Formats: sequence, C-alpha cells, structure tokens
Amino acid sequence: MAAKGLADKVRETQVWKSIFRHGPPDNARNRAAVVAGNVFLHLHPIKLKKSGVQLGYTWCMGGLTFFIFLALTVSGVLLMFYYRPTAEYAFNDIIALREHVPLGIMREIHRWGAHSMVITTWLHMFRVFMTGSYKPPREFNWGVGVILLVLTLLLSFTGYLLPWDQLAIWAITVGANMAKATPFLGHGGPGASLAQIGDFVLVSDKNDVRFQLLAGRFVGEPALLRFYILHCVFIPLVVGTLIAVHFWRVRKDGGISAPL
Amino acid sequence: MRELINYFADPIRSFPAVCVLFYLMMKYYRVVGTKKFLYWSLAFIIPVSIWFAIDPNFFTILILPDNIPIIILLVAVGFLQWFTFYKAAQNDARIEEGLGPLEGTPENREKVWSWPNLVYTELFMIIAATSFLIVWAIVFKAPLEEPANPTWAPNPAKAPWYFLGLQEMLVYFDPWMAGVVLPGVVVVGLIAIPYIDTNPKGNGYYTIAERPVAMWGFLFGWLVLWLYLIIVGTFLRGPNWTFYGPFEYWDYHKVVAEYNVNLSEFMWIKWLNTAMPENMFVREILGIILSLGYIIILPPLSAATKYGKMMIEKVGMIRYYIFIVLLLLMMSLPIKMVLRWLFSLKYIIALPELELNL
Amino acid sequence: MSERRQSLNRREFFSYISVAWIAFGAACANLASLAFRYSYPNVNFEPEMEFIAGTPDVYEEGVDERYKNGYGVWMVKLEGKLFALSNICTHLGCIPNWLPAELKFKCPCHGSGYYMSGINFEGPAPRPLERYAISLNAEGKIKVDKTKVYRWEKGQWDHPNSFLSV
Amino acid sequence: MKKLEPGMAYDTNKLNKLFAFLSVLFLMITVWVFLDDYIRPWKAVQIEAMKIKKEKLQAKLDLAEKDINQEKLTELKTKLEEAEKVVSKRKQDIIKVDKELTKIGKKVKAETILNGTLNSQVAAYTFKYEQAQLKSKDNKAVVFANLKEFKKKFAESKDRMKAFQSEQKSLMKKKEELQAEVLTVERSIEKMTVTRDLVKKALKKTEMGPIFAIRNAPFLDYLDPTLKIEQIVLENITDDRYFQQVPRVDRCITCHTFIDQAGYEDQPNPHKTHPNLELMVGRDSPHPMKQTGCTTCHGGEGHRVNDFTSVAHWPEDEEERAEWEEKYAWHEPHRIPSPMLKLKHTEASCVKCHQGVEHIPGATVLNEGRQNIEKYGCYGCHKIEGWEHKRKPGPSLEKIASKVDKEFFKNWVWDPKSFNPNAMMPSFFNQSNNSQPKHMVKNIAEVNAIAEFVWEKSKSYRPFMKYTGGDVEAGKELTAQVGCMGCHGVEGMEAESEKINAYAGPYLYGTGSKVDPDWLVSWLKKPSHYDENTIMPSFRLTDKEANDIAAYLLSLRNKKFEKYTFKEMDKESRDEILVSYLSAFDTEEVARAKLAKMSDRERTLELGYRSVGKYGCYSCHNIDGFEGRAPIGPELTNEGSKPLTQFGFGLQKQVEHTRDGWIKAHLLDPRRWDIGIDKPFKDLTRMPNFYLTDREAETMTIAILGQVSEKIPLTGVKRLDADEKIVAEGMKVVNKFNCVGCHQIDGVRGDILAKYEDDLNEGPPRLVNEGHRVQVDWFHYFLDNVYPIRPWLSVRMPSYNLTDEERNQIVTMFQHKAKQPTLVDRSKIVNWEPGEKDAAWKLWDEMACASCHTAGFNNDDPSAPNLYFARRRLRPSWTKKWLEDPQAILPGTLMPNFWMDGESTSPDILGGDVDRQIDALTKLIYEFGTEKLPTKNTKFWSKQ
Repeated sequence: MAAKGLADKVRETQVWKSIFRHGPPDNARNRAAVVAGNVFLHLHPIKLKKSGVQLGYTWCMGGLTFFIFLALTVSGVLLMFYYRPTAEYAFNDIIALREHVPLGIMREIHRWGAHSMVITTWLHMFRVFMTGSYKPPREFNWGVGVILLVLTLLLSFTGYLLPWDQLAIWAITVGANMAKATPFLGHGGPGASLAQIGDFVLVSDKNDVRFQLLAGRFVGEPALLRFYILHCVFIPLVVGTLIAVHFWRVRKDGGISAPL
Repeated sequence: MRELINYFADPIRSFPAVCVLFYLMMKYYRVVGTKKFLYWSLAFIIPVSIWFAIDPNFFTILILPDNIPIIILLVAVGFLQWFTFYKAAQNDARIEEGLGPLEGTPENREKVWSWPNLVYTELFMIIAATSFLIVWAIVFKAPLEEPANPTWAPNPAKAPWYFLGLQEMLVYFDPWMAGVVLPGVVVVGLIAIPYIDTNPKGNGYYTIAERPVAMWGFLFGWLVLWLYLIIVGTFLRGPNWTFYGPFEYWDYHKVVAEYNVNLSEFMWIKWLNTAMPENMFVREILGIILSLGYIIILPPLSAATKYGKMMIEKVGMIRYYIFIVLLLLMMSLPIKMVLRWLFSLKYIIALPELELNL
Repeated sequence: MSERRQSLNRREFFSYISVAWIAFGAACANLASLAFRYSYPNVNFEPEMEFIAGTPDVYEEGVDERYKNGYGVWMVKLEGKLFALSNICTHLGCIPNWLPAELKFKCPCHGSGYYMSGINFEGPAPRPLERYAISLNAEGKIKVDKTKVYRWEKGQWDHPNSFLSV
Repeated sequence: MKKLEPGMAYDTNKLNKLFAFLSVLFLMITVWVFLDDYIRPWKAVQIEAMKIKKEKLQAKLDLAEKDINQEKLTELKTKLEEAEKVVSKRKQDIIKVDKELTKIGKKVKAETILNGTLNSQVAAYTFKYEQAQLKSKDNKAVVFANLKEFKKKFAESKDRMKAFQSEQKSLMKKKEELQAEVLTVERSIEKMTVTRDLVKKALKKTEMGPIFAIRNAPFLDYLDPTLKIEQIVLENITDDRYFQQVPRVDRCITCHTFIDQAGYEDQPNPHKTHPNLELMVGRDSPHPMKQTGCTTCHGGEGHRVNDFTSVAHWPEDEEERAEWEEKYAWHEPHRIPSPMLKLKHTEASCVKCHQGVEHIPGATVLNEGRQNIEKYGCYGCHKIEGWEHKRKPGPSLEKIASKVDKEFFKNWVWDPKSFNPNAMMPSFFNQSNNSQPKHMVKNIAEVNAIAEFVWEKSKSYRPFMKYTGGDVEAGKELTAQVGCMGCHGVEGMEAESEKINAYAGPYLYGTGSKVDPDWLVSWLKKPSHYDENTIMPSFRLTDKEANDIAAYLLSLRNKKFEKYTFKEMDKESRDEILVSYLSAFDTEEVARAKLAKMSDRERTLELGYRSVGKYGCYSCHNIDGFEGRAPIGPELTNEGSKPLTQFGFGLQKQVEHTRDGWIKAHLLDPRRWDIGIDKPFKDLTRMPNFYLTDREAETMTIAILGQVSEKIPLTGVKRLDADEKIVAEGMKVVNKFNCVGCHQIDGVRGDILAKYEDDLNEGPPRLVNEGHRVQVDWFHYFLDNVYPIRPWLSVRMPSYNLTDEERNQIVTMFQHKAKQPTLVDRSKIVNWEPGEKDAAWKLWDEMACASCHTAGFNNDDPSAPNLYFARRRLRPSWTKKWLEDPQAILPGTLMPNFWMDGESTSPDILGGDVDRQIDALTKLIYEFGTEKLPTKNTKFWSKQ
C-alpha cells in the first residue's frame, strides 16, 4: 500500500507529467492518447481490426523484419568499432571479434540476424500473397515490398564479403561473375561483343557493370571498401527510406488487410 | 535404404517427385489442411529427420553454421504452408456454405485498441526474437574460413544460401539467363502480380478455391522453383558442383559421367547427318525458331484456347499476354531441366560468338 | 477512474506487470552494460607500457637515452638514485632534447629547460618532467611501468616506487 | 471463455502474465550472454598458472630465508640497536642540522622564485629588444639597458642559488655523517635480505584475494584485469593475407604462461618451460620469443586463444590424439591452411629462415633428413630450390659399356637390391603396381631396350692398366686403412660400414660380379681417367696397392646374381608400347605405319630412348642425348604448403590424411596410390621404391615439410654475413667431395671416425678452426700436392681432382669460418730479443720436442709432424694457442701440455713466464722452419 502511495505521488510530480501526458492506458481516452502521443507508437492506428493483431493472420513477419533491421543497425554500428575494411586488417579484425573483443557474439548476432531478416522478409511476402493482401488498394505497397526484398538480399550479399575469408571472396566472385553476364552491359554477356567500334571496346572487363561493382576486374581491396560503403551507408539509407514509405502506405491503404 | 534415398535425391528423379508431391498437395489441400494430417505428418517427419541427422555425412552438412538458416526456413515454411492450407480449407468450406471467410466474421472485424493489443504483441515478438537471436548466436559460431586468397578457389565455391537457387540454375542456364534475366523476371513478375491478378476475391483472407491460378502459379514458383532448388544447391551439391546424395561423403575426386550436346549438333550431325554450317545463325536456326516460337507464337496460340479466351475475357488482352509471357519464362526453367535430363541437351541456342547461349 | 481500477484484481495486476517490467528493464540494462563493456578492447596494439630495462649496474651516472626512442623514457642515475624520466615536456607535450654539454633537457618547441633531475628552470614549462614507476623484479631486473606516474609538485618523488637506490 | 472488455482482443491479465514470462526468459538469456562471454578457457589456465607460480615462489622464498644467515642478521640487528644508541646521543646536533636545513630550504625556494621571475623578465626583454632592433624603435637603448640589468640580476641570483644549494648539500652530508653508523648497518641488512624481499613482493602478486576477484570480475574486468590475453606482435614475421603481408600476432603465451621462464621444466603442458631455452625462446637466445614468436616454427593459428582446436594444435601420434579428444574435445581443425606441425616435425620450419646453408646447427633431425635427401638424390628428379648446385646422384653412363657387362646391367636395373642389398639405386620394377604378368612383359622389353640404347650411346673407353692379380688379404687391409670407407661401405667389413654409414660412394658389394678387372684397377689408380667429373679421388696408390685392392674387391662376388639371365625382349610388347607412344598425337593406324618403317634395331633403340625419358634415368645419370632435359618429377620447393586436397590418397585408407602422412607413406612405398586403381600401362606411377627405413622416411618427411611457400620478410630471416656467405658456398664444395666423410669439421660429421672410436688420433685429423691453423697459400698448395703430414697415420688424404675455383672455395671457406686474414707475413715473425733464442733452444731441449718431432733432429721414427714445414703451414697465432693448451683445441691429442694451469714446467727459463716461453718456442719453430714445401715423395724425416 505504501508503495502504491509512493507510485501515485510520483505520478503526480511535474516531471512525470511532463513526460507522460496521460494517465495509465486503461480507458479509451488514455489508450488513444498513448498511441497518438508517442512518436514511436504513432506508427500504429489507434484502433484496428481484430484480425490485424492476430498472429494467426499476420504472422508478425513484417514487424519482425523491421525489428531485425533495427537490431542489425545497432550491432552493425558496434561492429564498426573493431572492423577496418582493408585487405590488411579485415580478416584479422574478424578473428579479433571472436578471439578477444568483449562480447564475442556480436558478429554472430549480426550474421544470424542478417539471415533471419532474409527469412522473415520471405515469409512476410509469403503471408501477404497467401492472404491476397497485394490486391487493390495495396498494389503499390506490394511493389515497394518487392524492392525492399531485393535490397534486403543486396544488404546481405554486400555484407557477405566483409569477413574477407575464402567463403566471402569466392561467394562474391561467383555472384559478381553473374553481373559479367548481363546482356549488353557485362563483357561476358550476350551482345557485349557487338559494342565495339574498331579497336575501341565499349564493353570489356575493365569497363562493364562488374567492373563498376567491384572497382576492378576481380574481388580485391577496392571491392572490399566499396561493398563496405554500400553495406553500411548506402543501402541502409535507401532501405530506411523505403521502409518509411512502406509503413506510411500500410496506414494510408487502410491498415493491415482484412476481408473487404 | 540410404542408397535408395541417395539415388532418388538426384534432381533428375527428385524434381519430378517434388512436382508430383506439389500437385497432390495442391489438389488435396483440404486433406492436407487438417490437424490430423499435421499430426500424422509430424509423426512421420520427426523420426525420419532424426534418422537423417544420425548419418554422419548428412550431419556434417546439416550443422554447417551457414546452413542453419535454411533449416529454420524449411521448418517455418513447412509449418506455415500447412497453416495456410488449414486456414484456407476452413474458409473455403465456410464460403461454400455461404458463411464468408473467418477473418470476415463480425467478431474478427471488431475494432480493438492498439494499446495494449497490438503494442504488446509486438513487444512480445521483439523479446522472443531477440532471445532467439542471442541463443542462436551463442550456440552457433559464425563461419570463418581461410583468409581470402585470390589464387586458390575452395571447392565447392558457393554463393550465400539464399542465392543457391540461382546458382543451381547455372547448371541449366548460362549466367546471363540464370543470374540476370531470370532473377530480373522474378522481380518484375512479382511487382506485376497485383496488376495482372484482377481477381477481386481472396483479398484479406486465406483461400485457395477462390483464386486457384494465382495460388498454383505462385506456390509452384516459391516452393518448387525457389526453395527446392535452394535445398538442392545447399545439401546435394558438393565439390565441383557435382550431385551428392544426402548420405554421401563429399569425396573431392568424385567424377560423374556427363556430356551435353547442343540442339544444333543434334540437328545437323545426328538428324541431318551433315556438317555444321559456317554461318552461326543458320547453324542455330532450329533453336532460334523454337525459342522465338516459344515466347512469341505460343501466347497468341494459347489465347485461342478455351482457357485463354476465358481469361482474356476476365482480365483483358494486355494482362493476359504479360501473364502468359511471365509464366512461359518461369516454366522455361523446368523445361530446360527436363530437356537436360532426358536428352543431355546443353543449349537450345549456342552462340558462343556472341556469348548468347540459351 | 479509480473505480475502474478497483474493478481489476489489483494485486495480480501489479505483481505480474511489475515483475515483467522489472525483468525487462534489467535485461535491457544488461544489454546496455554489455555494449558499454564492448567499447573497452581486451587487447591493444599500442607500444607496451611496461618494459624491462636491464639490470641496475648497466647504468652510469647521468642520462641514458637507450630507451628514449622505443619507450619514451630517459633512465637517469643521479646522486644514488636511478629513475625513469618521461620525455614529454610538461608545457605542450613536445619532446625535449638532452644536451649533454649543458647538462640539461631543452625543449625545441618553446624553449623550456629542465635540469637532469627533471626540474624545470627556464622557459614556459609549468612543472617538472614526470617520473615513471620503477622497480626490481624477482630476477633482479629493472621494470619500468609507464602506467604509474610520479609528479614532483605533488611530492611524489619520494615515493619508494619512483626511484631505485643504487 | 471469459467475455473480453470491448475493444480488447486479449485478456490484459493474460498479456501481463505472458509479458512477465517472456521478460524473465529474456533476462536469463542476457545473463547467459554475460557468462558465455566471461568464461573463457584461457582464464582457467592462467589461474592454474598463478597457483603453480605461487608454489614455486614459496619454495624460492623458503630457500631465500634459509640463505639468510640468521646469526649474522641478529648480530646486525643488535649492531643496529647499538648504532641507534650512538646516534641518539647526537640528537641535539641532528635537530640543529635539520633546523638549518629547513632554513636553507626556505632560502632556496625563495631564490628559486626570484630566479624564475628574473628568468622570465630576461626572456621578455630579450624579445622586446629584438623587436626594437627589428623595427628600429627609439627606445632601443632603454630596453637594452633593462635587459642588461636583468641579466646581471639573474646571474647574481643564480650565483646565490648555487651557494645555497651547496650549503644545503653539505648540510645533508653532515646529517648523513651524524647518522652514519645507523645507515651503514641498515644498508648491510638490506643487502642480506634483498632477494627475500623481492620474492616476497612477487609472491604477494600471486595472491587471489578480494582485489584479484574484483579486478577480474565480469563487467569490471575492463578496469585493469590480471587475467588477460597476452600477445607478441611480430613486425619481422608476417601472416600471408595474400593481398597484404600483415605483422603476425602470436597469443600462445596466454596459456603457455611460463614458456620463456626457466624453472618450470617439471610442469605439464601448457605451463612447461620451452626446452633448450638457450637456443630457442629464451631472452638471450638467438631466437628470443618477442622477436621470433611461436607459430614461426610451430605453425598453427597463433592469433587464436579461445579454443584448443581452433589454434590448430596437432597431436604427435594416435595415443595423444585419443588423449586430446577426451581431454579437450579435439578434432581435426577445419579450414586452416597450415595447422601446427607435429612436435617431432618442428625442425622443418628452420628452413624457412635458414636458407642457402647445407647444415643448420642444432637441427639434428632436419639435417639428417636433408642428408638422406642428398643420399638418395631426390633433387635429381625433383627440383628443390637451393639444391640446384648438387651433382647428379648416380654415376655417368656415358662409358658404361667398358665398365660392366650388359647382362649385369639389365639384371641390375631390374632389381638393384637383389645384387646389392645396400644399393642406393631404387627399384622401378616388380613393384606393387606393375608386378602383374602383363606389365612385367612390357617392363622386360623396356629394360632390354634401355640397355641396348645405353650401350649404343656408350663411348669407348680403354683402361690404361691391366689387372695383374694381387694379394686379397693385403687388399682388404688397404681398403680398410687408406680411407675408402669414408665414402664407401665395403662388403666383408659390414660392422664398420654400418657404423660409418657412408653414402657418397656406392656400397662395395659383389664388385667382382660387376666390373671389369682392368677397368677397376685403372679406376682405383686414377678415377678421373674414366670420368673426369667424378668426385672419387686418387689415393696415390702404387701399382701393387691398386692391384691388391682390386684383388680384394674382385673377390667379392654375388654368385647367385651372376647366374641370373635376363629374359629376352618380347618384340610384340615392344611394338605395342611404341605404338602407344607414337599414337599420342596420331591415330593408331598412322602409328603402326610409322612403326612399320622402322627396322628392328631402330625400334629397340627408340623404345630405349623413350624409356630412359619415361623413367627419368637421365635425371640421376649422365646419358648421351639427354643433356638439358628438365627433371622428371614435380617440383618440391613448396611441397609443404601444397593444399591437402591436392594430394591423391588413392584407396589408401590406412594412410593418415595429413601432409606428412602422405609424404611419408609416399616415400615408403610410392606405388601404393595405384593399388586397386585401373590405370593404363603408360600412366602407372613411376616414382621408384627406395626401400627406405622408417627413420629415413621420417627425417626426409621433415625436410620436405619445411619446403613451404611462406614468405618471411628479409628483416626476419637469418641473413648470412659476408663471412657466412663464403662459408656456405665453400661448404657446398666440401660436401660435394664429401670431405666430411673423413674430416670432422668443427664438430660436424667426420663419419669415418666411427671406425676409430678407440683412438681418434688414428683417424683423419679433426679440423677445428682449421682456417686459423693453416696458412692460405700452404692450404692451396696442399690440396693440389698432398703430402703426408702425420707420420703415424695409415689413413691417407687422397688427391682430389679439384678445379681452381673449387680449391679456392674450400680454402676461403676455412679462412672465413675462422675469420682470418688471407696471408701471414712470415718475414716478421721472428725477431729475437736478447737471449731469447738461447732460452728457446733450452726449452726445446727440456721439453724434449725432438723426441716426437724427430724429423731433422735425430734418426728415430717420427711420431709427430715434421716441424721444418710448420713455417709454411701454421699460423703463428694458432701455434701459440696450440702450445698453450692442445687439449682445448683437440681433446685427446697426444701433444702434451707443458704449461698446465698456466705454470711452466721450466720455471728457470725466461723467468718462468708462460707467455714469453711460448713466444720464444714459436719463434724458434719459425726460425728453423723452411720456406720450401715438400712433395708427395718427401720422407717424414727429411729436413727438406
């Protein structure tokens, strides 16, 4: 009882009130206020259809994807404390992360998180298709989702190179060699041999899309730096922006789908 | 027994088997979508998986840290696929009775407060996911191999697991198809889905009966052409990208008899029994005709059929053609696979001069 | 409002939810402290702060510069004491030079001068050079530990670890 | 079901319960992370190490306590008390001095302040004055005056300060004097207890009290932990990251705590001290830990610490493997390019840094392995960088027809061991992969063809001497005596041969069944007549001696082998093989047509030619027509870095799947990989079987394992200095001619000495610091004109067929090894002081030098070298050293020591001064010595 009295007193202080502008969310007004008044929660509608909160319907895969994205951002930033994207140090730094850096599972969290994000993204799309939720008025948001899916894979793919071990460079080599085969743009792709004016080769191994991707003819230090920037700055920014669009459109397109 | 499974795991045999299984599953989804089926299949799958895992060769591949996500994915997809069937079967039964889907019942359409219903659910999922991730991270160490060495490629050199489906396609297609065109088509096709699928039913609830074409098409691509190929690429491809049964030791020296022949070689040498023509386009004429025919002539032809007419009526000309072209492109993969297995066909069009092999 | 709250089973409400929030808070605090700990590396690659500087009998009266470049330390033997003098000027952190002819350390940046003992006597230096902890290990060799600093103005030069009697 | 509140999908209570459950779970998992991160195996090891250290220190402390003379200590303590009493009587004086000290201290401080102020003023005015000068201001003069004034004041203040300071010093001294008794006693007490106190202090550090617990507590261990990862950063040795070379980091010492500290030899691993600290790891060794690191030699993943396996430890044998599997859950590490070498293979790593030398001191097993590689001539067929200078391992076949019989040749090639169980020639035929009849027929055809081909190519040679018969027994004795056994094993003297284990020349077995008698006697007399490139020297045998030795060697017969007749060539098989050669780029039809055009003889010769190429005979033997052909086997330079997947293990399951496992198995039976595998005749493995012993294979494996591609930066490798380079080059020549077969050079080898265990003086002289002993010009002369030096020896220094360059290399090798100048100016050695010469002669007589060095002094048989020739031969500085203490140079020598323990036996000569006596005697030797050099016919007793 005393504790309760103290709690009540705390709730009446100016400090508490300045932070929480409403009472405990146990009535309609406060429940609305808490969602509408909180910058993080106001992504949600104040009320939504019951099916929208049922795991059996939503599987929560979209939400998890977003959360894992946040977790990856945090762990990724922390990893940047100890990782240098150079041919000299990259591999040794990865060893260091396991051998002597405190909290030796940071890299694991990041890597398994990345895999999880791919999985949750796929499952999210699977669910959306199964419930036909791409249908009007949500066609555009489905498209945004597909692009996010591609970006998720790219994020994971660019991160795959950073440990700078055999697994990394050869997986990226295999992947980058596909870019080589892009029709007309890769020097090993169909049509590339046509793009030639006399001795002047328009599409060769030193100016095609693979070269652009790797900043070289093979996976080397420039590619490492490039993938690092793509992985840590460029793609996350794009993904973040598109996530905002995606969420906005979920709300604007009528919330989580339900039978019309 | 293990020998038998090794034998049947080869894509030549397992791909048709998977297709048949897929057909049965879709056809009898109401049987699949019952709890009884779930229990029976669990009773079957769990001991079988354990038996699989006991095998040392399979176990070594299974617990490669980078393969764990695939296992998680498979378990998740297995359950969720059953779950959609379960829900869809319920809904479809209700719809037949004229009751409408479960999601549409008044109590499920009731509006509820985000706080605490939604917010708590999310918080729980966050906690659960974080815990799961941490446990996973503690138990399984991230892989780290030898330092990057540009002069020596490991065998097999595999892409990340989520791209292994694509890498498996490389067996059947040249990189420009498997690595660029087909993935591009997948992305474009996915984006195009809402615009092609004009069926107003099935929006916001699980159903199969009300949107059979969409379901059959999507699930075939997702389960058979994507996930199945990832499984093959991960578990059944070893050094030199050679096929290894699940219980087979990855012997680096395994050699498989494989010699593939181009369509043009079939045509000129085997059928016409003459020398190959000098001009490359003449040489490849049959392949070119077939390919163009496949992508240009088949759509109008199909439009003339009964189904074609029916669909055009529903969705219009443009949507129909886009749909058909996408479908044909998707089906080109299984077609090529089957041709490879049956006739050892290497390329339908082989124009290495232009890097254009199909 | 209070009436509505009465209607709930208050004890249960409070107990579960407080356990939940406390545990949740504790877990988050745990993770935060891990992140804090994470920012302190366990291993570093800086030059070693501790080094073995031979035996006392290798030093002659005066300033010995053999550890200056590697470790930033002058070994000075003066009036029966051997001490390890920092080579960082107390003014703005330049590195003074030892001028054997004039028996003083002279900083090239702003002209601070120090006696052999490390006491400043000219230029802008505000205080004498610092001395490092010096001791003998079990094998009788000199161990200099740069992590421990002794400052004259704090009266620390009488500390038994700031010099060796020779 | 309970009715829910409107607007609620779930029961709030249930949500709270679930929330509580999940949160508690979450909390537990975060705690788990903490612990998982905190508990690291190396911490347990370090705690164990602390306990061990504590025990050791405790023992040391007890010892130190015992060392302190307690009686003396108590005595000192009473002395201290007395001294204190004495000093306390001067209390008043001390207090007075203290007071004065305070006063003067104040003065010094005040003066310091004043001094500082003035100093800054001077500095400020200097600046002002300079500015005024620069800008030609009007107040220049005023400023200058001020500056001068301040300078004067500053100087005065400084003077005062110096005065105060000296006063302060003298006061302090005074105070010390007043306390002198106490201070001295205190100091001597301290001296006695210093060791104990230090140990006590160290012991305190091993205490595991609350402070220890806090410093190493989870989370708090960022403050200043005592349990921590220790590492060595090696700037001079790098890890190959393929794109970059990165300084290597070894953290092995995190667990191997006492590896560089003596005194822990009795501990189990990982706490054990490294063996042989003076050579390895020790601070003063040539390979100090902080510079050489650990993985440089041992291999493995030095930067890893968390897991016994990931470090890539590798067990020595099956037993250890089982032990580790149980103790550390060890398994073969995956994805590690080079795991640790097995402990017994560690010496392999020496080669990484010690290149260009034939012999690596201390690396006994490795040297043995390299010697075996030389013995069996691996480098003949396999290129190994650094072995290019070696001669072909087998004898030249260019004139073979005159040496042996064709039938013998075939039988020998077919199975060398059946003729000579010690044959070094390996077996190509009748091996596990080609002993099937269908292969044998073809092999027989090949051997026949090879013989025909070699005979066809063989140039004619006519021995210059005829064997006239000799005394077998005398021959046997000569063979044993003159020194044949430094290079050859000899049948009939098996026990000695085994002891010596010579390999530079063939084991002489069944020679009578092998060679032509005339050829043999000519060969013995003058080997270079038959083969001008042979390393076989001439022993300057008389015709009788040569005949006697030949008689003995001819008496050695392998009767069984003589009876063998080699099977005729099966012509069909020959043609079949030829077709397979000819159809390599053509159809069989064309090949047969080509064959049809060849005559029978041509076909045989063609097959012979092809077969010599196929089996690589030319790699070891000079055969006409194969000059400049690349060696037949794969290069071994980087064998130790070859990825394991590139080794074909065939069906040999019992072979350990490691690099060393493969190499050793391969050496023991190269053909094993073909077993059970169906290969066409031409693709059968051709590496012959050397029938190595297990020991040989093991040591060779080590030598081959050391052939790695790892790049060590120049700063990290052993770089030979100018002298060492010359020595290394010279040693190549020394080894080529197998000088070390007879001479032990500075303690290395001297194989034949095994025969003279009873009296080393009977064997070839041991060469200790030979470059210091002999003069360069003499050495040159001697190598070309060998003459007997030591009259008591029956073993002979032979005459080698050296080129000028080779002779030069040998001589300079010894010279630079001893770091001696080239020439000695002999004209300046002898400069007598008055009376010295007489004294020298007196010494000569008293020491009775001429009783052994008789030559030229009396007619007794000499039992020591002729001193007349010492002038040209010995360096004076060495002579003095030798006289001073012969045993120190050559233990066991018969030369007596006349100045035992620095005391002269003739105290009345030259005042008994050792140095002067030795000087005088040395001068004497050079005085009567002759400038003329002897020839091979010079008698021992001759003056000239």
